Amino acid sequence: MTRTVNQELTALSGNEAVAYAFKQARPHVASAFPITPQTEMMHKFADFVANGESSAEMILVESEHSAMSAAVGSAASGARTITATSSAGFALMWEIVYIAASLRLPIQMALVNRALSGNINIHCDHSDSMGGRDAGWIHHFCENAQEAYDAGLINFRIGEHMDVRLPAMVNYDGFIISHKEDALYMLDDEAAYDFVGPYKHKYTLLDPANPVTVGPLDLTDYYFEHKYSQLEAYPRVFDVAQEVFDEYADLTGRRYGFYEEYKLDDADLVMVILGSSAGTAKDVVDEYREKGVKIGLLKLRMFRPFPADQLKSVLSGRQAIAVLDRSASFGGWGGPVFTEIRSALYGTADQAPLHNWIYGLGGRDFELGHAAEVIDALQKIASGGEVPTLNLLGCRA
Amino acid sequence: MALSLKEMVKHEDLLTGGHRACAGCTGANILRQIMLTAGPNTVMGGATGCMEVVTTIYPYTAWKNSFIHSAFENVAATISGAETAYRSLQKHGELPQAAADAERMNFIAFGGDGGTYDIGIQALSGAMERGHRMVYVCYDNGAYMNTGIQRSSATPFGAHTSTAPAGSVKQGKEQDRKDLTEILVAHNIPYVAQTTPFHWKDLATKVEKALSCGGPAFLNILMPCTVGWGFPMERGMQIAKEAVETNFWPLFEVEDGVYKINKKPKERKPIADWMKEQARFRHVFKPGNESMLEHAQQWVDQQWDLLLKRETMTNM
Amino acid sequence: MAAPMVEIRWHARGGQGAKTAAMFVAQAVLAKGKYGQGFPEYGPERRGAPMRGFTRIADEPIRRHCGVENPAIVIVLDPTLLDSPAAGVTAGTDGDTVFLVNTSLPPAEIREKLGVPGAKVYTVDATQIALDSFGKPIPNMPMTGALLAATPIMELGEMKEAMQKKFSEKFSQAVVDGNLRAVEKAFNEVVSE
Amino acid sequence: MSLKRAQELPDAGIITEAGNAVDFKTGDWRTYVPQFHEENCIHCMFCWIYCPDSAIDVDTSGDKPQMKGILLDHCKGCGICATECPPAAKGKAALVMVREEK
Repeated sequence: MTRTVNQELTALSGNEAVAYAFKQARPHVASAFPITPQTEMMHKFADFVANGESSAEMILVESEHSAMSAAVGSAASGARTITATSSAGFALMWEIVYIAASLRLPIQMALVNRALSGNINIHCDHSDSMGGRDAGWIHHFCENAQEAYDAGLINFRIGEHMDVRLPAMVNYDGFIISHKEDALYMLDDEAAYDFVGPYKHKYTLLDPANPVTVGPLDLTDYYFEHKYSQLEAYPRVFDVAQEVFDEYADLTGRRYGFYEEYKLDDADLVMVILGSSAGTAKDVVDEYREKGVKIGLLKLRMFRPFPADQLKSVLSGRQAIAVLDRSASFGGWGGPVFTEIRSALYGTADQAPLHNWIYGLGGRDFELGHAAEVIDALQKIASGGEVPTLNLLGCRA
Repeated sequence: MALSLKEMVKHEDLLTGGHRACAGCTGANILRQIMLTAGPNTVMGGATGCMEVVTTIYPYTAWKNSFIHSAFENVAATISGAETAYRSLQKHGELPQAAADAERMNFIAFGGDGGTYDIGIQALSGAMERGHRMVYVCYDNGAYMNTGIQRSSATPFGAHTSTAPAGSVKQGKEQDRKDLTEILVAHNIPYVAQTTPFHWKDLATKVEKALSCGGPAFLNILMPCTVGWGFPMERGMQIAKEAVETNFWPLFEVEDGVYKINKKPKERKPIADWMKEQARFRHVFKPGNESMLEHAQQWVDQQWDLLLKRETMTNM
Repeated sequence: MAAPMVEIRWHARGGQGAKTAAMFVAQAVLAKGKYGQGFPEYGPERRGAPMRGFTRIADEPIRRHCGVENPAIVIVLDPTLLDSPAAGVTAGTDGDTVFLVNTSLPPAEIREKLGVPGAKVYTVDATQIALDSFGKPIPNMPMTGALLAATPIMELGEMKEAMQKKFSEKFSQAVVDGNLRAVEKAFNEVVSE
Repeated sequence: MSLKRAQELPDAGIITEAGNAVDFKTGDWRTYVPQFHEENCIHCMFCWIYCPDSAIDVDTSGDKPQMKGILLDHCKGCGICATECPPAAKGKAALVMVREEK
């Protein structure tokens, strides 16, 4: 059933859009520490609190480590809890990022993607998110402010679902999305909250009638079993997320999935990419389509849990596949998206050659020409030409 | 406030037996005493350390009230999150019934000197400055006992530890202790105090004052460690008593910036009396190390004089 | 058929409001049912340093997120930037690029200064207009008025309405009125030859 | 205690049975055990307040609490109770540490 909701086209930066989504979910507690380019998200959220548009209590901590720690304390106390960070801030949180997931606390975080030092760089790449990819959070990547806003709302529903109970992050590219004024549709506050729904906790520190011990010493006899039950939660994310995506599509007309297929049906050549660069690449795909090149694009939206089974079928039967990574795995064999996809496709009968391009580190612009360069290489691979498996894109080397 | 043992004994023991602390652990007793005063409407947070470990070995918990541990350096931040959640849920009318009915919910964070003086000081300082209604309790046993008696910034001068051992060239810890209590006083929070488990009445009074001061409070509680300090396991409370009698660990409190020394020994015992009971100071008494003992005494005297001056100054 | 996307590059010094203007225009065009993107180029530079902002306007949702390489319109908020090689005012431009410069000089002189023979050049003394209208030498809003003369992305009235909406929350009506006057004045006074 | 399977456990390693450590017996850690000499006891409750293991059995039903003895399930035999027993100072100890025969 399609419901009609007020949706007005408006222009906001990605940070503002996510602040709206977070506000509309009516969190009880927000904890944060400033770091570029996340900062303006919390500025906007703090404005909401200062103006009475949000009744959240803010914890303005002295570090990101404490931001995540306070979020853990808050969420374990049965409060809907949000936070946000970028880059080094995420790295400083890292220890507690694992704990939040292990304790099954559905904290919501905006991770405004920025390169990790050193040298220090404030611009976008995905090394922060990718560094924490095994910590147990849901990683939702966004192409633009619209997707960041939508994912900001959707993540509450997925993460807080009783079958899931996992923290979730909305990833959007630092500056490129976070600071760009962009057109998007938003739900009105009421419709957004109706969609997200009230927070339900599974246990809380704040019930003296039912006291709990959270985070005990867990040794060789039980730790593994607890990890088992955590591992069990991730496949369930797909079912829950699909339901939520469908409901959101009914509500807004915007349909999401674990990935987006762009001109992929008959594509021989495929570019796999995530984040804002996907939009830029689509313009180039169109240009090549006009020239008759059967190129398509797969934009990965959910990197954790990784939709391996789904990708296996959608990427089969192609002639050549390019995987673009906006982060490097130092000493590893290819970027994290590449190794993940290659591993997912291993053993499929008609697996196309997979090549990796590392691009955009430290905010290096992903230009239209870079996408063209990749498509040219794919054509070469498909016609039997030699192209290295691992490549850098847009680097003077 | 129940200040007689006759009354206190009627309170429920919220830290049960069956925890895995060492025989003679004064730390477990400190937590037990705190909970006798705090009562069941308490959210307790523990920093990684001996007391967190021994009270919550899965699938057992010695806590009858709610307890959370997440990491080593962050207990102050974690409990500040719980306290904020409480305020928010209360404001929104969404507290569980038992919490809504409670006259007061208490928020207590505890850590050893490792988790407090050292790795946890940033989160502690932040939480105190933000003004959460919470009590931070440091059980100070003067070394990282949980990981094997490594030196901390709370380790007294001269003490042998596994990372600052007494050897043929070096003679234990070469620095004096950090004065954490004073650092907390500098946060201008409503209540800061030092006590020991031997002084049960003093401890209970201070816990209640800390819980009811309406803002952040800090308690530094000396915790003689039979293993780390090297004294017989039945002697823990006596060692705590003598720490006060020698002025190594004065009992005092600072209420809204005003100092009050709760016990002024009539005759000040030499620090050597206290040190010689503990194996960690054994080498200090060897010939040739006389100057160490002298320094230890000087330091205690100097600290005590400073405390007296602070008391005078803030009561003028 | 949809009109081609318009890409605008703004040149200014930090503090002159190019970021605000670039983002404002992107927002204002929504009223016309168009899509806009507005973004500054972020760097460590602070007040006074040359900086650039970008605006994209299109009839369809804008997907690309790369920098603007070949602007259709270059707007210069500070005439001293014309002489600054670091500012790169003519970078990526071609014969079709339109220049809109805040200056008291006539277009012909600016064209010569820029070394862009044949290019369409508009000039307006936006700083003076700003001083006259609201007493501060902030040329960004007058330049958005002048922009409408250089490219018909929307009507002047529509822009004024958008401006009223955007700035009335943050600023007093007197300040907003001053800016509205400046926008109108710049729109009327901008010259191309 | 037999070890449970993953599916039988609450999520996230949460312990929902508050205070269940009481089921864990630490009494067998002892070498010495406090022997209670009731005739010397003044029921001052010092042993109770100082015990690290909540192992002093007290009857609080009456007007004045009565020391009843040692809870041997948890007593680790540290001897703090005997050390802090005030009558001991007068040579009439209510608690005396003795070697435990097991």
